Amino acid sequence: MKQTFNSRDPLYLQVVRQFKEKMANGQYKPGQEVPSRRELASQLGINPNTAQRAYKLMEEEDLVHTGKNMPSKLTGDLKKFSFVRQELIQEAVDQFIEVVKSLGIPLEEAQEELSRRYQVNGKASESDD
Amino acid sequence: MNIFLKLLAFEFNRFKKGYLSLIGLTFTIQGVGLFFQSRSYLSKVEMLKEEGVSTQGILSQLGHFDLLNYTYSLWFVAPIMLGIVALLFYSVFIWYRDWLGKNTFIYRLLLLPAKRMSIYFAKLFTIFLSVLGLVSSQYLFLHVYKWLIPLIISEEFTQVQSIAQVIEQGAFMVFLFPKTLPFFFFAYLTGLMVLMVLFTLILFERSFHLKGILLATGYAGLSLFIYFSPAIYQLYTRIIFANSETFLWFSIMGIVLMGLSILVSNFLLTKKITV
Amino acid sequence: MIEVKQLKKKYGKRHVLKDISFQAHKGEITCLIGVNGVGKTTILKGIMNLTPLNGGMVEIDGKPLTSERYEDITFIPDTLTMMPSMTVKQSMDFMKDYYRSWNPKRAEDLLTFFKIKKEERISDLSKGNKAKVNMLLGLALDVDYLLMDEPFSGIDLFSREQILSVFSSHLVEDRGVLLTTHDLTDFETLVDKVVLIDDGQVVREFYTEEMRETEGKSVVDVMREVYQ
Amino acid sequence: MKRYGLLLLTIILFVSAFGWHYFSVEATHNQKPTFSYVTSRGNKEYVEKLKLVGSIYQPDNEYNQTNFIQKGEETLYEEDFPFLYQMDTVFYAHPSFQRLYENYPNFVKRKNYGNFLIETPETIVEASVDWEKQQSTSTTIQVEKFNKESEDIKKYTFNLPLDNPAEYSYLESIEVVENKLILFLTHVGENKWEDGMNTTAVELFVYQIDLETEKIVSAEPFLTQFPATEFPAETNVSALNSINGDEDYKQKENNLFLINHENEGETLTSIANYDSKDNRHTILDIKEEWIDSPTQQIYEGETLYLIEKEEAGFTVRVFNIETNKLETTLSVPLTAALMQNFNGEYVERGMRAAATNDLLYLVSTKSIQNGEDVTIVVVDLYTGQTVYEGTLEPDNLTDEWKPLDAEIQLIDIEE
Repeated sequence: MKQTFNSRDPLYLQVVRQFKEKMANGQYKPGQEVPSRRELASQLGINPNTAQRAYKLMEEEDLVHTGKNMPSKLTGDLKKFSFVRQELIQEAVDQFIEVVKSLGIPLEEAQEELSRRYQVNGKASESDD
Repeated sequence: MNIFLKLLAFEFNRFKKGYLSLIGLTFTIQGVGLFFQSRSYLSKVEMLKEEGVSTQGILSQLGHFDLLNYTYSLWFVAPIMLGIVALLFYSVFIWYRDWLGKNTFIYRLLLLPAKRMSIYFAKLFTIFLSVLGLVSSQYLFLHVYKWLIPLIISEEFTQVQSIAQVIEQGAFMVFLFPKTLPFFFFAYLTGLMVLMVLFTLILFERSFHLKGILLATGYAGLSLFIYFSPAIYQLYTRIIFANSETFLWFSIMGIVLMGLSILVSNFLLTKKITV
Repeated sequence: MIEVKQLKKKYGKRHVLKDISFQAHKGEITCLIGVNGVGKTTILKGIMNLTPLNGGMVEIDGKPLTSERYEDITFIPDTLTMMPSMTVKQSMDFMKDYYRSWNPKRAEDLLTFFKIKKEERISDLSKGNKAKVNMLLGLALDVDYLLMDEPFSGIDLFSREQILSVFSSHLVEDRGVLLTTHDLTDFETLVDKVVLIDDGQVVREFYTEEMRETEGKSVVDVMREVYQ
Repeated sequence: MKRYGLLLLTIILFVSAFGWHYFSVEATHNQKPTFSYVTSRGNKEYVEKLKLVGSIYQPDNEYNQTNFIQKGEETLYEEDFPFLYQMDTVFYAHPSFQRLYENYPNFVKRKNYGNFLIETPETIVEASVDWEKQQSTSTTIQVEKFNKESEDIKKYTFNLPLDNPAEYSYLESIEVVENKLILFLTHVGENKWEDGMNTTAVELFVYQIDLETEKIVSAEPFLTQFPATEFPAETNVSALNSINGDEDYKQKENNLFLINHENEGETLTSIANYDSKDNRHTILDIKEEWIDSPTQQIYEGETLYLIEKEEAGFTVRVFNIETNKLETTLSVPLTAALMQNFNGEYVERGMRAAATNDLLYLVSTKSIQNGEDVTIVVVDLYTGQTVYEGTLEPDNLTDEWKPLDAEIQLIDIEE
């Protein structure tokens, strides 16, 4: 499960983002055990300190809980999950809007194109798998 | 201490092939030589007998065939020379082999968690013990030859000699076995001292390379001067020392040089060595 | 903490190291970067007292480094320093013999990890496997600090991947790693700290994540700035 | 452990081989030789004073000199330091010096190599030429007198005036008789001839100095170069006692000098005697042919023995120094085969001779290396009869130690 990272952005933020994406798309279930930071580091090919830092941030955001002598677990709080999902959607939409607006494309055209492309893209990715 | 012993055993076993083959070669060459020499002696005896020469006459012409005379033949001396040359060569090679090639083993040695002088002493005593081992085996071989000769040569043409006599009068032997025990210690410790100075010279070269050769030359000169300073003093003033005093002075100078070489080598190994 | 203070080194009249000071911490991977011939290897050798320095000081956890402390810190040179006639097992036995900090269990783990046969002679090993055995001999020591000189130079891609994975594994866990390299490809994500060296001096010393966070630059970006 | 195997084996080998060797060496070295002989009646008799300088075992090896001195029933055995001697003879002190050094280190320590030391019952006197103060008109002599009992050292400087200019002077011999110091000095100068030829001029002078008054009592020429020729000639003067390696420091009534005068390829050898008591010197009436063939010269008291090697035996001339007359000529016939044993590479190394108690001992020094026995001939000087002729066989021989340091006995001397 090698991931490619953008070498200009902090790695730990990229790791957190990957986590959030998996929570949002359902790859990670609430309360699920997550790899230890060392496992994560070797899975991702990153420095264990970076993995540690990513976990720390997620703990601060209450996404991950770590008990004493216990493996870390994702939060069981579904609200958190939907919040993360919401956050990602908003982020994506915001980005989309920003680009579309800067190109001066009207909302209707953008909506139309979006729904057309979304379906085509979805089919294409299905056939890819 | 523990690491020193391990390293000593390690270095000694590294030289195992060379060491054992030197012992083997000595015995082989000397043994084969004894066989050939005695055969040619016997054939000469046969020839003279056929000519009707009496035993006395043969003896006055050919002399006896005995161990003492045999020690003067090239067959006997050559392996000893070979041993000396080989050990001298190995005294230098024992250092350079660790720098040679891609797998510079000297890294490994210098990174051992112990005083670096352990490496120095391990190499030093490897050479020293090899010398002692070779000389000791030569002593045993002399006994073997002494036992062999009467089996080849009939009694009238040979004579029984003691090993001590052969050592006292035979070629080279007095250098390997100095006459008395104090001189044995004196001679072998002097040899050890020379080896220590040689090692220091090598370490100079290994530390400073080209400049090191100059420094090594300087150190060699200094060592010679220190060692022979009582003698130089004697020559200059024409003052004579009693023999015990001469002995003492050479011993003191030897100890001074050993100490100096240890100090300098330690300094070079811990502060100046370059890999 | 390995603390290097004002190291100086001359070869003849050439000042290879003018003033090198940096720190490498336990639990971090610190990378000395510089173009070839800049004196990275000399710094590591200088720390381990394998080459005389013309000035400066090296302290390990606040104390000067003596040869007895080679149980706490070890150096993995860029070549395997065992005799070619030895087998892998003999090399391991040699280490076991002289180091109290030799960890036999970890050594076995590493053998499995690298997929190396104990019985093979060093002279018969491939280049990559030699590099792996070299790593193994250093990594199997329970030392606090590991110095590595160009651990990826001149080895094939697959071996490189295997060795790379060492750094994110438990094998270097909690230890301080100080390594040199001139090429950071594949490796950027693994490094905690970078010390850039040019013209015998430390030009930049930074944590990679901080650099990304505050200036939005990758290590390669910084290198480009420095060396161009 | 396995890895230490070869190492341990080597150490064991070394300890046992060297132990074996030196244990047997040391054991034998403790058996010091005694000089005695057993008569045919079975009585063991000690030679009152027999002195053999040099080892009778290794005659051709000058590095292995060993002195055996017999005094009464006690044997003094002076061991050499051959190892040092092998390194360089300069660093090797002669046993006689060694003995003085050990007894009187306060005085003998730091003595110059080559200076003369003479021992009397009460004192040791040292004399040397001060080379730096040498002038063409005088020679300076430094003298030190050491009192054995009080350990006082007294120093003197004497300026000896020269009749003929000399370039340098050296001491031939010194003597101390009562409180008089007798110095034998050779002055070497140069004769310049009209045709531009230079020849060395050698003069031997005898000086008597009273050490109490510190005055030069007499200065007499003993010998001047003779005959004065137009060609370069060389004269060597040497004290006979030093030729024979005499290191027994006693007062001598006679001082003998061997003079070799070489001129135009011809050698003239003569022996001169100086009587220190009477301050009188004589060229002894010794015929040249007695000393120009291989001879051994030894002297005891008033008697000089000139021992000449013949093809079949020895001719021993007994010369009385006091009367300056040849007393007797003894003929010691020996077989040619036996005589061969007395031929060494050099005459003085081929044999040793000693005279004591009217017995003359002639000991061969050559044979042992050829595996033969040491030949000894004992001559009765009264009757001229050979009382013993045979081999010198060391006693209590073990197979290990035949020719080295075993006990020596002169056995079965017929009377």
